[in-house]
This record gives sequence, C-alpha cells and structure tokens, in this order.
Amino acid sequence: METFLQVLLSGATMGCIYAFVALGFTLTIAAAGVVNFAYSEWVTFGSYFGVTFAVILGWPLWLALGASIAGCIAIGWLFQLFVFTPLEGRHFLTSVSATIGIALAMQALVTLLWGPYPLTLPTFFGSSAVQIGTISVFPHNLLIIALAVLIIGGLQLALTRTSIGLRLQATAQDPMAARLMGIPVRRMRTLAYCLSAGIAGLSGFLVAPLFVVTNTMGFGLMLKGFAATIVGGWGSLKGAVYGGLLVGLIEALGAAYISSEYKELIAFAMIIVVLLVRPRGLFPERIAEKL
Amino acid sequence: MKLLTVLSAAALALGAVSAQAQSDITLGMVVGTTGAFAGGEAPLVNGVKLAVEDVNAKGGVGGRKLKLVIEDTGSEQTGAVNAYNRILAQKPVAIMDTTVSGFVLSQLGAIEDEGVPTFTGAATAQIALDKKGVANLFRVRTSDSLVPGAATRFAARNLQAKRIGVLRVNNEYGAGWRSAIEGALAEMGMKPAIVESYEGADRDLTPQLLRIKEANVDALIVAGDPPNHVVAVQQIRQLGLNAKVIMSNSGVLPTTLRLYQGGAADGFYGTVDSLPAANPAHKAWADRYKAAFNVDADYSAAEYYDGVMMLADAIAKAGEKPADIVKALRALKDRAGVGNTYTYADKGDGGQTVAIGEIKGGRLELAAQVK
Amino acid sequence: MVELLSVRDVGKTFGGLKALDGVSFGLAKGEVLGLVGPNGSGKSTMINVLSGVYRPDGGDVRLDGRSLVGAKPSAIAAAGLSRTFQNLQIFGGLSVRENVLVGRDCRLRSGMLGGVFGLGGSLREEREAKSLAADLLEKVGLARFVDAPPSMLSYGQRRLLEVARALAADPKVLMLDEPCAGQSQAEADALAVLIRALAKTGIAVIVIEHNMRFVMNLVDRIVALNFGRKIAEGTPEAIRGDEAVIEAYLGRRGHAERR
Amino acid sequence: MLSVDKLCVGYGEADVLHDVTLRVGEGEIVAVLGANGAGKTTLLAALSGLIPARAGEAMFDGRSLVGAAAERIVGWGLSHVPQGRRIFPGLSVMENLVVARTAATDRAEGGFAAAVAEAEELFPRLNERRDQLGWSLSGGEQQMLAVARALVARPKMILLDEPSLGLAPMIVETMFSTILEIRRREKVGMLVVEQNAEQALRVADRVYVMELGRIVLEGPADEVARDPAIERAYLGA
Amino acid sequence: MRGAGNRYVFWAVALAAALAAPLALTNNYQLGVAHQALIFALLATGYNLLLGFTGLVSFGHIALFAIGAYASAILVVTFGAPFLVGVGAAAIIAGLVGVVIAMPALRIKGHYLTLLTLALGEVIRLLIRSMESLTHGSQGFSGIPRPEIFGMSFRAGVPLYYLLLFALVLGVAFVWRIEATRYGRAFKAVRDSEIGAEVCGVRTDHVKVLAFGVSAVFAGVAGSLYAHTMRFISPEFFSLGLTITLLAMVLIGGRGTVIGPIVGAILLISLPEWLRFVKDYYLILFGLAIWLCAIALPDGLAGAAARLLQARNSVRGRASLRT
Repeated sequence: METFLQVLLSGATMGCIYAFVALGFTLTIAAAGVVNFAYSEWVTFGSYFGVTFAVILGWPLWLALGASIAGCIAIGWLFQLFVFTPLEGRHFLTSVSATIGIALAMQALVTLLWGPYPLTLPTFFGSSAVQIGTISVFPHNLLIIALAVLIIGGLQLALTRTSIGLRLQATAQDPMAARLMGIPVRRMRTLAYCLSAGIAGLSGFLVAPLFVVTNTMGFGLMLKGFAATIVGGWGSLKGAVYGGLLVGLIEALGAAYISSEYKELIAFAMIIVVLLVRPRGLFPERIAEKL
Repeated sequence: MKLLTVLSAAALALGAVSAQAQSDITLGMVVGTTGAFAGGEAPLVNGVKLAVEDVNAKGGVGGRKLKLVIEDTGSEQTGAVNAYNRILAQKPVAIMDTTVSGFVLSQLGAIEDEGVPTFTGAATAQIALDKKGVANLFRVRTSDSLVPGAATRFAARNLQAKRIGVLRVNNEYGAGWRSAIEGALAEMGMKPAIVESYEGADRDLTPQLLRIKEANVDALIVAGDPPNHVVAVQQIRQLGLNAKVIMSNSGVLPTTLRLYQGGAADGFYGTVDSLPAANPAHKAWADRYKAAFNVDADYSAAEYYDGVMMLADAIAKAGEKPADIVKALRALKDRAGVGNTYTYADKGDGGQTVAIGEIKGGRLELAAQVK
Repeated sequence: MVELLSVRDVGKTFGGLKALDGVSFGLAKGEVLGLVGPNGSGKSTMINVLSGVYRPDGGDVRLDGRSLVGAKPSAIAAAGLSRTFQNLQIFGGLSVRENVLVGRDCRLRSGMLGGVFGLGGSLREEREAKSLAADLLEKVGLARFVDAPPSMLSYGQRRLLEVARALAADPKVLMLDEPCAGQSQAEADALAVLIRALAKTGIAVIVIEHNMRFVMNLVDRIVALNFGRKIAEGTPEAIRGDEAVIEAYLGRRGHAERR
Repeated sequence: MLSVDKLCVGYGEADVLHDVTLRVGEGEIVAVLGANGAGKTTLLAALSGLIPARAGEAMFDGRSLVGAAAERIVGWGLSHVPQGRRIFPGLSVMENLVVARTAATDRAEGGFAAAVAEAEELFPRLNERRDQLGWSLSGGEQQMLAVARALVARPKMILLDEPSLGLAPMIVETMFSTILEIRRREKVGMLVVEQNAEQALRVADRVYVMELGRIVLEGPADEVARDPAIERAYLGA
Repeated sequence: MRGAGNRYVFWAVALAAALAAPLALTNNYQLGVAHQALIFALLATGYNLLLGFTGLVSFGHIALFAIGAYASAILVVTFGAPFLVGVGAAAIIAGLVGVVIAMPALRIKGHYLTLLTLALGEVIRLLIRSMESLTHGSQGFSGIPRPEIFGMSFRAGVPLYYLLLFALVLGVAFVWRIEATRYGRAFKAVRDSEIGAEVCGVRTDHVKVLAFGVSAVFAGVAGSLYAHTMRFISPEFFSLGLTITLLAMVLIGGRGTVIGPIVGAILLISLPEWLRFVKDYYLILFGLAIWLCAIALPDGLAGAAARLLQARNSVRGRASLRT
C-alpha cells in the first residue's frame, strides 16, 4: 500500500507533466490543425530561460517563472509568423517536417547560447522531502500537481465560462462559422499559439529542477506528450489531459509492479491495446464523417 | 545522383583548403560539440587545447607546430563515423577520439584499416584492448573492466556492505557496468541483491528506488549519465533510502557536482580515474585548467591532455610515420601523466588507476586509492 | 420482368434518423432507372447501401439472385455493380488512363512479382487492359487526355472519367450519382446518348440526378424518394403529374395559391 | 439597403456566378430560388465575405462588401445563417449564442440578456435545450439555433441559406412562419436562398430565380408563383 | 510520349553519374558518406512505397530496418552464414514482420495509425534490446564483417559503393516497374481515395498489407547492408529520431515519386557535411533548410520540379489542343 501510494504520487507527477505537454501540443492542433514537433524545444527553452533568469541573473523565482513564460510566448509569437501561419490548412506531414527542421535548429542554438554543460534550477521549496503518513512527498511534486489542477482547471473554466474562451472553442470547431459570428479567427489562433507557448514556458520551468537542464531534455517529454495526445483523442483538450495522466501512471505502475527493465515496453504495449480497443482515442471528436 | 558528384566536388574543394598550412602537424579530434554528448565531451576539447598550447609553447614537435582540427560527431553514430573519416582525409598525425563506446565501435574498421594512432576515452570493456587489441588504438582512461570492479570491492570491503544493489541505465554503458559488477561480486562469492534499470531519458526513478529499498541493500552502485545521477541522488534522499551510494564516474564530474542542490549528494561516493586532491601534479594542472576555462577540471580532460603529451614525445622520438609513432607509444611503461598512469607495453589499455572519492561539502575528496 | 437487381425493404438509420425506410424496387437488364427526390431524401444513402459502403440495417439486395448484403465494396464491384460518386473520388495522383485501369483492377489476375517481372501473361493482360481503357475513354470523349493528370480535366469531364472508370469493371449495373452536376447542356446531352447506348448493350443503369429535364428525357422508369421512403414509382410522365412528387419538391400547391 | 451589381464569383478556374444584380430593401424579404448547383449558396458566401468577388459591386448600408473580411461584415449588421447550420458542435446552445454576441448586441437596449430572451421567445425549444451540446440537437433545433445566433448579433439584415434543408415539412412551415414573425418584430430585412419554392414564395415580398449562376427571372412573389417558368426550373419540362 | 523519353534520358544520366561518382569520391570520408546515402536512399525508396504511394504514415519503419540489420548480423556472425544468406533472411524476416504490423494497422487510420506504428516499432526495438543472448542487448552488436559474395570481398570503399549502388538500382527498378502494374495503381488509388478504390473493386486491405510487406522487405535489405557497412549496430541507433530523419528524407525529396526519396536521402545525409564550413552553426542552417523546404515546397523537391515541368507542358499542351 505504501509503495502503491508512493508510486501513484510519482506517476501522477509525471502524468501531470505529460498532460501539460500534451495540452500545449493539442492547442495548436485544435486551433489550426498544425502539429508542432518543435514543442520539445519550446519546453527546453522554457527551462533555459528559467535558469537564465533565476540562476544567472539571480531574479526571484516567481519573477523568473513569469519571465520564462513570457519568453516562450515570444517564441510562440515568432512561430505564428514564420511557421504556423504558412502551415495552416496544409497536410499534417508538412507541419511535421517544417517543425522538425526548426526543432533541430533550436536544439543546436541551445548549445551555442547556454554552453554544453547540464544546468539546474532550484525549486520554490528546497530539495528535501516532507513525510506525510508513511509516504515521503517532495514539495515540488505537489506544486506540479497543484499547478496542473489549477492551470488545467483554470483553462477549462476560461474555455467554457468566458466569452473569449468560447470564441476560441468556436474557432477550433468551425473556423468558417466562427468568422460569420464576427470572431477574428486569425487573432484567436494567435491566442491559442501563445497559450500553447505559455504552457511550454511553465512546463519548462517546472520540470527543470526534476529533469536537469540539457539540450536534449525536451525530446523524450514530447514523445510521451505526442502519445498522450493521440491516446486521448486527436485534437481533444480533455483527451490530452487524461492521455497524459494515463501514460504517466502506466509507466510508473508498470515499472513498480512488473519490471523496470520492461517499463517502456509495457507502456507502448498498453498504448497499442488502447488503440486497438478505441481506434479513435479515448475521447474521439464528434464530427460526423460525410461521403 | 548528379547531386552526389557535386557533393564530392565540393568536399574535395574543402579538403584542398586544409592543405594550405603545410608546415603544421595536424592533430585531429572527434567529439560531439552538438547534441546529447556535447556536455560530457567539452572538457576533453579543453584538455587537448591546453596540451596543444603547451607543446607549441615549447616550440612544437621537431620545430613544427601542432594544429588542432575538431570534427563534430553530432552525438550520432553515422556522424561519428563521418567525422573520423573527415579527419583522416586531412592527414592527421593522430586522432583524439570520442568517449562514446558505440561510436568508437563503429569507427573500428577505419581505425584498424588506416592505422592512424588514435586515443580514446571510451571505457567500455567491449573494445578489447588487451593483448590482442587493435594495435593503433590507445585507451587514455581506465577500462570499465576495472572501474566497476573497484567500486564493487570498495563497497564490499571498505564499506562492509553485505547486500549490494545495482541501478543502471539501460544502454551499452549501463550494461557494461552491470556485467562487470556481477563479475566482481562473483569473485568474492557474492551476488547482487537487486538489479534495477532505467531509460536514459527517465526522470522519475521512484519505482526502481522503492524496489531497491524493499530489497534492503547496504550499498547501491548507480551507473548512468550526469542527469541520471542528479535525479537519482535527489530521489534517493527524498525516499529516505539508507544505503551507501557509489556513483559511476559521471556522477562526480565537476560539472555534475554543481548540480546537486543543497548538499544532497554529501556522503555519496563516486569512481574517478584520479583526483587532483590526491596528486600534486594533477592539482597544479587542474588549477591551470580552471584559470584557462573558468570551470573545474575533470580527470578525463587531464587524460586527454596526457594523450597529446605522450603523442608529442613519441613523434619527437620516432618521427611522424604512423607505424613508428605506434611503435614508440607501445614502448611506454608506467608513464605518469597528470590524469593517470599509462602502460601500453603489451596492450592498448593504458590507464590503470582508479580512485574512489567521497562528496563532502559539494567537493570530491579522496576516500580510497584502489591502484 | 426478369429482375437483374432487386432491392427489398432496405432500411438504414443514422443516429435515430431514418435515412432509408423500407425501400423496394427492381431493375431489369438494359433498363435505365431514375432515382429522384429532394435533398436529403435518401438517394445517396441508397447508392451507398447498394455499393456496400454502408451496411443496411434491414432488407436485402440481390444481384442475379445473389445477396450482396454484408459484402465488401470491392467484392460488390467484382460481382458486377459499379458506381460513380457525387463528391468525385478521382485518383489525383494517377493519370486519366490509370484512373480507368484502377476500375479494371477487379478483373485483372496477375500477381505482384509476375507484374514486376512481366511473367505469366501479365504483359498481355496489361496490354489488353490498356486498350480497353483507351476504348472507354474514346467512348466518353476523353481520348485526348489519356496521359494527362485528372487536374487538367474540367469538373464535368471528371464526372465522365468516373463513368469510364466504372465501366472498366464490365458492370452489369451502373450507378451514376449526379452525373450532370457541373456539366454544360451539350455535355449532358452527350452523356444521355452514352447512357442509352450502354443500356442497349444490356447494362442496367441507375441515375441520381437533380437536373429533372435530363432525367425525364432519359430514363425508362423513375423511383421517387422523400424522407427515406419511396413516394412514387412509374414512367417519367406519370411522375411529373404525381401530386406526392410535386409536393415533395414544391411544397403544397394550395398554400402558394392562397396568398 | 443591400444592392448587388453585376457580381461575378468563381472558384479556381470555374466561374459560378455571372453578372448577378439584385436589391433588398430595408425590412424586405427577398427569396432567391433555383435548383441545386444554381449558385445560390455561392452568392451568399460572396456577400458575407467568405469568398472574394471577381468583379462587380455589392453595397450594404452604404459600405462596400467587396474585399471586406467576413468577421467585420457581421459588425455592420449583416448576419449570415450558413447552409447546414454550422452550429458549433462542442458548445451548448447558450454558448453558441454567447459566441454570436457583437458590439451591436451590447448597444441595443437590454444588451445580451434581452437579445437571448427575445430569441428564446421566438424559439421556446431553445430555452428547454439551453445546456445541451450543439451536436446533440435535432436538425430543426439546429436551424432554430442558427437563426437565433444571427438575431443575437442584432442585424439589420439576415442572409438565410436553405433554412428548410433536411427538415420535416411541419418544422419547415414553423420555420417560415417564424421568419415572418422576425420581420414583424425586429424589422430586419432578409435574403432567403431556398430550394423549397412554395414556402419561400409564401413569405417573400420579391423573388429572384437563378439558373446556372444567372438570374433568369425576378418579380413580386405572387407574380413569380404563377409563372410556369418556375415549375420548369425545378421539374424540367 | 516525349515525357517518357525524357524520363529514360534522365535516369540514364543519373545512373551514369552514379557509376562515375567514385572517380570524384577520393577518400574514405566521401565514400563513407556516399555509402550511407545509398543505404538510406534504398530505405527511403521502400518507405516511400508505404508513405508516398499508399499514403500510410508509419512511424515504425525503422524497427524493420533494425530487424534486417540484426537478422543479417546474427546469421553471419553468430551462425557463420554467408552474406547473401544474411541479406535474404533479413528481407524475408523483415517482410513477414511488416505483414504482421499491417494487420492491426488495417483497423486504424490517420494519426492513430501513426501512433500505433510508433508504438509497434518501439516494442520491436525494445524486444531486440532485451533478447540479449541473440542480439547482445544494449551493448550493441560489433564485429560484423563487410560483405563477401562468392569469395569476392567488398571490404574496400569503392567495391562496397558499387555493391550498394547495385542494390539501390535493383530497388529503384522494382519500384519503377511496380508503378506500371496494377499494384502501383492500386497503391496510389488507396492513397488518393480509399473509398473510391474499394468501390472500384480494389481490395484495399490486401493492398495495404502488400504495401507494408514490400516496404518492409526494402527495409530489411537496407538494414542488412547497413549492418555490414557500419560493422556495428545497437538498439539505440534505431530510435525514433532516425524515423523522423527517414520521414524528412521522403517528404523533402517528394513523396509519391520515384526520384524523390533518393534525392531526399542524399540531401539529408550530405547537407550537414556540406554545411560544416560554418562550423558550430551547421545544424542551425540544416534545420532552417528543412523548414524552408517544407514551407516553400509542400510536395518536396521532386514535386516542385514535376510541377514546373507540368506547367511548361500544359502551356504547350493547351496551345496544341486549341488547334
């Protein structure tokens, strides 16, 4: 039981991180059908921004967090101009290859800008664990889970309760009809891109203390995020969150109760099973196919 | 296909450019300056640069200066083969090669065929450099057939551990450590209490550490890359695992030591080939290094430095023909360098020293000199 | 009448909506049948059921006495029932000739390796298929475009290409889903001539078309659908005077007069 | 209020509309009739800015619609109820209305709340379904919601594309009665594109008949209703 | 017919250039790059049958490449089989696994297929890693000899170049031939309109399985050649990153064309080498080049060239039709 709870906690933490990544990944898909394989580098830049502001410049952590998010949003803005807008409406593979190219360039840029050595970022609450009952809890993990609940919940509220959120949803669901409602589709998409980038900045800042900041840290994360995106259901925000949690938990439980050697194998096998049972993901979008 | 001819013409033109500096001796270096291994291999470049400076400051070799040419592996296998071949095309007198074992294994054909003296820090026991090894390949580090064994014996003898666990990364490096540890334990009539593995990209080791905790180990040997060690240390602390921990080399590199937050790794051990603190020559060299590059030196940089110095001596003694250089190097016995002591007399495994360091106050101090 | 194709009580429901509700009709060899009805009346659903794209919820479809219900579309095509699409399904990456040859695929026998190495009569088979394709393209008036990509064709010509492609399978029944959409009057007239000629050779043709002038002048018999039900069946003249049909299209006459 | 002169529109290489000229006055209901493929939907899409015109002019309330972006045209008081309703499937009925809110909604007396109340008075069914998601509505309910969405924007004129498409006759009749009711209450003009000639003729003041992208007949509704040409356009003769 | 004539001339010139290339490839570095380019051109040509011809986006193709490499290495090194047996077995085993992968893939479409194949590929790679007794696990498999056929050794760079070129020419000829058969048409028909193809009588499931199988055979042969060229293979090499590189080769070259994947493979293998003159910035330039290609040439280089030619021909064609 003790082990189970402990594993559950760590699996949930990773799940929340995957959910963040999947969410950011899905936002651009939902808003304009653009797949962003450079998302790994967005997150990486978020981490490096955090190190730059908090460690190199010595700003307070919360200020550095804000600045990292802002930095990533600036990247998102540039992507909107030079990558996403030209890709809207193109084949999914075109956006894959274009964003992979940018990702390669960004990864090389990281080494040039920040040097080759790994870096790290302190947490808000130090590095020692707190004992709660029989399980030990790392405050930073709790922060990640709490922020995930807060941000994902807040985003859910913003998307469903505010008029701008509803307009964003409307743009995603039917851009043509959205224009007829007077919704500025271009600006809504930019908003979605910036949201996606903001999430990357936040995720980058949050994972930095857990992950050690290196130029290749984002790739594995994005792979899991990508899997979560599809397992959840292509383009479904809700699916992304549940998909992320699912992948995180399967990994942790598989490693704890079956074998750490075969942990990855179990995770991928589970993905295969999920897809065979639900060929359109856990939360398929309800759009009728027409012939 | 036309493209291919254009490409080769372009490459040819590039090759011609490098031929201009006739009077210099070209020393090649193949490392990852980009990609996943850039961090791990940057110190090697520094070490070699320092050595080239030192050699040239003394007037070079036989009146000719050493010129360093670095090619990037891109931290990829094919990139490593291409980089090695690129250097060969520039007719180097010798090549300081990557520490990534898989890459060296892929280059092995070219290394053997061309016969250019090549130094590597790849420690894997798989590159057989014992008596039958590749004649012109010289290991400047202590082989992984020795280091994990030393760590294991240190755990069993010095730390009096009865139950020894292994947590290793699931790649070629971790696999080498695992089998060497099992071998060393078997010699002492023991078996590992538990062996757990993780992927190089994993950042949550909770399930593995809980199993290790349940296995009740006295000592845990952790093998992996710097980020893996940082994550492992952090989570070992958080989960309250009460075992002595011995980390593989990359866990105690100066650039890794900076990453442990709030003294988290204090009291943990790590393997090194040598420690500046334990060797005055090494210490003096490390101070110079720090002054030059504003980062603490690690022993592998010192070993690559030694490699260049041994090479310079060999050229001075035997001339620039590859076969002659190899022959001269093969005569070395117990040659003391700053980072290790080298014997190439009957094998390519030059380095022999292993030390165990203990982290105290964020710095590494000598706990035991094994050889 | 000897029925080549017989449709009995076919029903199909989409999420509670009855797209087809117990529709029955028959078709004889060499007959041209018009399937009409306002938008959303179930015409396209019927064609999709007949060609195996949708599986009917109930009822039976028989071709030459053999039931087609549950068969894959490719098997139905091989059995002798070919169709065209309202939303064109042209293979944009193939040439015009190759598009027609894909229609022939279910009649070809050579295997992959045989084809690649030209063994086992595969070269002869390919040659014959090509000459058949050329004939068909000649027939629909696209002969000069054989090697062109379909993107060179006008919308109306692409419809003709689909007709040629459907004919390449030697069908017993040919179903044309809005063949006139996007065609000029002259093209439509030529198509009518072609359809009559095909019928003379014994092929049965089902035509779905909004252009009523075209349908009325072409077909032997009309089946009219509305809200998934058959509301009338008969000769074009009879249908034109049929109150139920006029109401389906124009609404109730009485209301218009009232104003 | 809306005047269209010699408008030409096309996709790719094909021209769909040729020299279309029509007028809709303030508070007037005008129907455009014609068989499938006549170009009616294209006409509306061109007016609301979804596809660019190739030649000609279209003026609404003193502003040129040619070259204007769709999202701005709504703000000028011209709402378009597209074919197939285009309800946002993942939004509830109420959310669909929220999204349709414009500056004009807020300027009008009572603001958004009043606009919704009025729409729900016209379509009481929408009130019952307030929290139901768009995709789960029946065709008739979707059509009601589409019209309600347009009304919430407080338009001066509505472009209505095939309001009867795929609906049961009873619902169609209600729909058209509501159209008259809307005009009576809100004094908005309407340009209705319809296949269902009878219903359109019932509510329209004037009618244009289109065939193959051209206007072939125009006049007051009762005159056109008696013209045999209309039957020909549909049933062929 | 002029177009077809031009095509023969083009391929003849390309082949002649490829045959003459070793004259210009003066050292082992250039030959080594050429070896890799040829192997990846073969791999990409097979992948293109799946991705470009049939329109099935598989992210698990590298696993088949790995299977080919390991099958051949194990047979030749562990069991002492001749090289040709190794290649043949690699082709057959990879082909069979390709067919097995195709089975679940039939039910699943679009992006879900992408993830399914990615997961299947990773499972295969991880299985290879865990079968330590056969594959030496994560340690990697070293000591693979260069090819030897009937006592003829391909140890040196130039003979090996011709062997690899021969394999590529065979592969390209196969694809070229298949394009002219009912299967080539069926592949493309499934890609352009699956429902259209099915209704035309094409057994689309059968066609998809065939596409998976044939492209897997290509991957198997390429894998075997890779193993015997590089002489060392490890599970880490056959990672998702390589899948993405392969994908980029086909996309940038131009999917659905015969020449596209070859151009793409040569470009992606050699471009980073050309760009080395900018030193540390070469990967940045390389990445930006890929981005620019994707944005500016959605059909890849071959697609863009084809469109250019077509535009010229259609101007001519229209002029002649008018008369």
